[in-house]
Amino acid sequence: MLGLGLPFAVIASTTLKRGALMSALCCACALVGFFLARLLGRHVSDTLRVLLVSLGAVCAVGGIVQSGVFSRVLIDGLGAYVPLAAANMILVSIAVDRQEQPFSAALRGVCFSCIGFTLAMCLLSVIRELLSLHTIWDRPVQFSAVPISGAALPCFGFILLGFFAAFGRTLGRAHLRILIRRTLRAKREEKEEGIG
Amino acid sequence: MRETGYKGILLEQNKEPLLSRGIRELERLPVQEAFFSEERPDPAQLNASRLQNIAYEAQIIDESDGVQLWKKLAKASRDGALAIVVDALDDEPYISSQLCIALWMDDELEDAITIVKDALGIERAVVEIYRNLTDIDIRIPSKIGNYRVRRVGGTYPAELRVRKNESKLLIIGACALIHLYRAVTRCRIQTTAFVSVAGDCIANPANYEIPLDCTVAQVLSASGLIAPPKRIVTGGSMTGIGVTDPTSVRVRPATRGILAFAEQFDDLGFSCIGCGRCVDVCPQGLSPYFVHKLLRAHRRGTARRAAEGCNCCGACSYVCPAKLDLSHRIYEVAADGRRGGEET
Amino acid sequence: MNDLSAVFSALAAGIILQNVVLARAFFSEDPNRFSRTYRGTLRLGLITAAVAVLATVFAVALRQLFAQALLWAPARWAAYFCCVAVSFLLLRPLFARLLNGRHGVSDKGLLYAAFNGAVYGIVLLSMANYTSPLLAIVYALGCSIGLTAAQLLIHAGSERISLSAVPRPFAGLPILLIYIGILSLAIYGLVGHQLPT
Amino acid sequence: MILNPQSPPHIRTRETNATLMGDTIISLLPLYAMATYFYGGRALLLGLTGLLTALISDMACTMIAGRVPNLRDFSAAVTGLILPLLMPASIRYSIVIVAVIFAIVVAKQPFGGVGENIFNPAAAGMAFAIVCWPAEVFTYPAPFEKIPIKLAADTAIRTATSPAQALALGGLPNQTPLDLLMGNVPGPMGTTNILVLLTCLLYLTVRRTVHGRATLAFLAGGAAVAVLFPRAGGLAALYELMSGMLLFAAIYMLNDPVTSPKRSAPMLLYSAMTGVLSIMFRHLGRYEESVIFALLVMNSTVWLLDLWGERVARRERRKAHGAQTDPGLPQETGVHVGDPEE
Repeated sequence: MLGLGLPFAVIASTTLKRGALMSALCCACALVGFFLARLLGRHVSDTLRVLLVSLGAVCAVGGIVQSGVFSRVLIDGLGAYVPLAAANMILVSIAVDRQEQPFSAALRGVCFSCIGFTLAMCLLSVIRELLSLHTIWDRPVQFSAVPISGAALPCFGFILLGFFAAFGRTLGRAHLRILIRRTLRAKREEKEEGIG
Repeated sequence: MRETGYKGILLEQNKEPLLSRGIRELERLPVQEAFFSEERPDPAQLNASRLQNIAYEAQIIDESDGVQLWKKLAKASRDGALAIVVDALDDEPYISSQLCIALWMDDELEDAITIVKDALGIERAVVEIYRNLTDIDIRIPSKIGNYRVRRVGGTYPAELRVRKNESKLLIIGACALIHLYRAVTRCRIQTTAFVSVAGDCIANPANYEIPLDCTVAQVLSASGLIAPPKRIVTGGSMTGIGVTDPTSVRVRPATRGILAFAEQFDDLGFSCIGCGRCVDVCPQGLSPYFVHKLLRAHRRGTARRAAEGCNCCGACSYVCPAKLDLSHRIYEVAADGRRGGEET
Repeated sequence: MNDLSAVFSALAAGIILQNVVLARAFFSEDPNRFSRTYRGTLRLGLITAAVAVLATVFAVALRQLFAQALLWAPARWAAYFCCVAVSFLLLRPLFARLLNGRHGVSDKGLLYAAFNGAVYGIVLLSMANYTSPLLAIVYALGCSIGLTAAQLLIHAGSERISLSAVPRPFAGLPILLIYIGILSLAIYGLVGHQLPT
Repeated sequence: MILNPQSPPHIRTRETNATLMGDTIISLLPLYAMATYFYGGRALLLGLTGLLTALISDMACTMIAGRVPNLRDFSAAVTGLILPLLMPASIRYSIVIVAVIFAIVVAKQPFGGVGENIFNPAAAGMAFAIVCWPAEVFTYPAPFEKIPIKLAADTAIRTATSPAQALALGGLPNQTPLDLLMGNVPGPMGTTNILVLLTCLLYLTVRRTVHGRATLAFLAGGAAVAVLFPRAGGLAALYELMSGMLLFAAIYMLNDPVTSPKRSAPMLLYSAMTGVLSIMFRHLGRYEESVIFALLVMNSTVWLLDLWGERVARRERRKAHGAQTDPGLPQETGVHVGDPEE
């Protein structure tokens, strides 16, 4: 659930297509930034590293957009949010903050962050698209309730994200509780066996 | 717009059945008199040190602040007090023993004031009595003997508002003056306290003269209970102390009242809705709401600063519609802050 | 007169619309981590504004110079980004003197606050929305003021939230997101413009 | 006999939260009566829908949070009753339900429930409804139009232009001010009866549930803008103040104890600013009614205003009895609640 607080992505991802595009761009940027940061290593100061990593990510996004992997219409619809997906502090911190770890562990961390982020964005954009337009991936869906046009607004995205985060936290805590209980029981049984 | 203007609350005084009769004695708790000397001094010949001596011998304690009377007299003669203020304010509901003395024992009170005045050589004397809109039918004289009565109106708490520069005033409670009068004229030691016994459990609410050291339970049973009390209070209804075991709490010289209520405050489970009434009434211009919020978030440091100056009058707790225990907690924090301030 | 009103409307649009509606104001998971006092927040906001305006000036200059160049369209994002980076580096010594160590603002906090997606977004939007150089700069100024105001409001909100008994799953980021959501709903309703996306 | 320990004071007012909220509910009843008089039983049914939704969702949220629902707490009922009054009588039930759920589940309970919410729940719910379904929310039936309880797709309801809409279109309403006073105009079903509203305000002020002066400051702020920048000549300012949900919001939502400043000076500033904003954005904004949004925006500044009030009070307190205060603490630190030293 890392990287949930990404306002630009939230604002832009009103439909599943856009959400997927945004998360793809963000993931690409995070990976590019990560490799760049690794490459730079300890040779430059912290500030400069952040600047260079962001610049690299922006260039990468520019390249991806120019390469024509994604449809032009979609990119233009997102407008200014495309470069913003590359240059924001959360992606940079995902990329830069793993300097101390060994390479493989750091890469795994970055990948998990990206996957979590993509999942969250997709879930968010599916719900918003379903509520506001009654479509998923531009295909109409039979849905009896009234369309809530406000779901396309950024504010709704934030609120939804807030509830997601709370829900995620509850799940995480429940999981933790189960783990703790299991460990405790295992310990107790061990002790009893020892006594027996 | 001023944010710290004096506000306070207008309280239903509930003094009526107590004030329509004079000070009485309980039949089952007779007063035992005791004397410290056989020879009676001549009231006209008293000087300051002799008066202090008498007050010391008679073990008189001022009921308005719990200080020994001789110390107050000594301080006044040392500082050269300008005026005597007889404290008969009684701004808390139910409590009326000082007022009762001012109304029913006015001759003795007048003589007592004269004695103190002559002995210390103080020019002026005034009797302060509190009254507000809710008890207009109590007739308060404009003079007690030769001494002017100053009527203090307005809201509770009145004490703070009228006492601006205490250092040049000699403030004596009316009950202590009566005890002093008895000591001077009959060499009597203070063996009693004037206590208002009231509340909705009491059969005969009145101001009683009660021997010291009897327990609250004795007083209550002697004055007659019409219902088993759920809450018993010694002291004023706003600032008094709740009694948990009435058989172990005893009447002290500074005990002003014993109140017994049949009704228990239930915890209604309300939380603060921020109505701001506590802010409206706080006489010190504090914001109990703010302090409450800070305290609940465990920010004691900031709360201490926000609570400084609390005098625990209880007005905020009184008005709180959520029935939160504000004044107690805020006073605690403020006292904490004062201690911290002294240390540094 | 017309120009003046255009300038003012650009300023107002910048202040209100582009910031709080889009909630550009929070650019990290915890705005509180940059500064813990109102004065510090205000100062950081001013710094952000300075960087944004200076970067817009550079960007406008770049656009005037190279708008006809062949590679301008694909390279413009990177170019604008360089503007932000350069203006941040230029102004950094000044900021460091202004609040280093004080108001609980660390060096990293300064970096994250003065150089971030919000500033970059301001530059991008003012470039995209206005062709006139003056209007673009004024718009950036408006955006920065709005950003500072929004930061203050969000700081106040998070402080107020920290004093109330928020249910545990919501404590911290989720409740702040909901707060920002409702706030941006309110401002959106107040201004009521169609959202540029 | 051992009694429970009690801390002073030992007497309390009879008033409780329930009394406060109950007063508000009582004063809402005449508005429902008037709405029923104008639009028939559907108005009552809408109110009932709102009330039930609010109570059920509030209770559900409280239980999910692991607390015991307090049956004496009427605040959810107030929210549920206020919201339908802001809507036209011909609104669909589902919109009322969604708005109430938004109010309780998003704007109130996540912040901690009663007394902790930053935004007025009713205002938030209404804002959501306006943003999502502006057409439905701002289409008003003509007064005395009997609206069937259940709306079919082909039910034709005679609609009319409300004074606020007329003003938004740049003209003057074709009703006389007397009509507006009596409530005989199209509009949100509970907010058109100016006379009844003023009576409710009087009742609530006498019961000290609301501060009448805050409402007055609101109206003064609004009137100032309306007079300085009239949208349509002569009586426009008067119409501005009497149209739409302005007065209703100024009584029931502005004075919401939870979300308004506590001291009097910040309260007056808050009210006046809300008035100014709501009239100003009637002119500039997209919707004909902006008081709801103005209120929400101002709600977010309440904490700043409160801090400012505390700071002023503290300075005055120190001036008044300077000797009692301890000199060891710098004055400035009193304001920053989030001091790092904590």
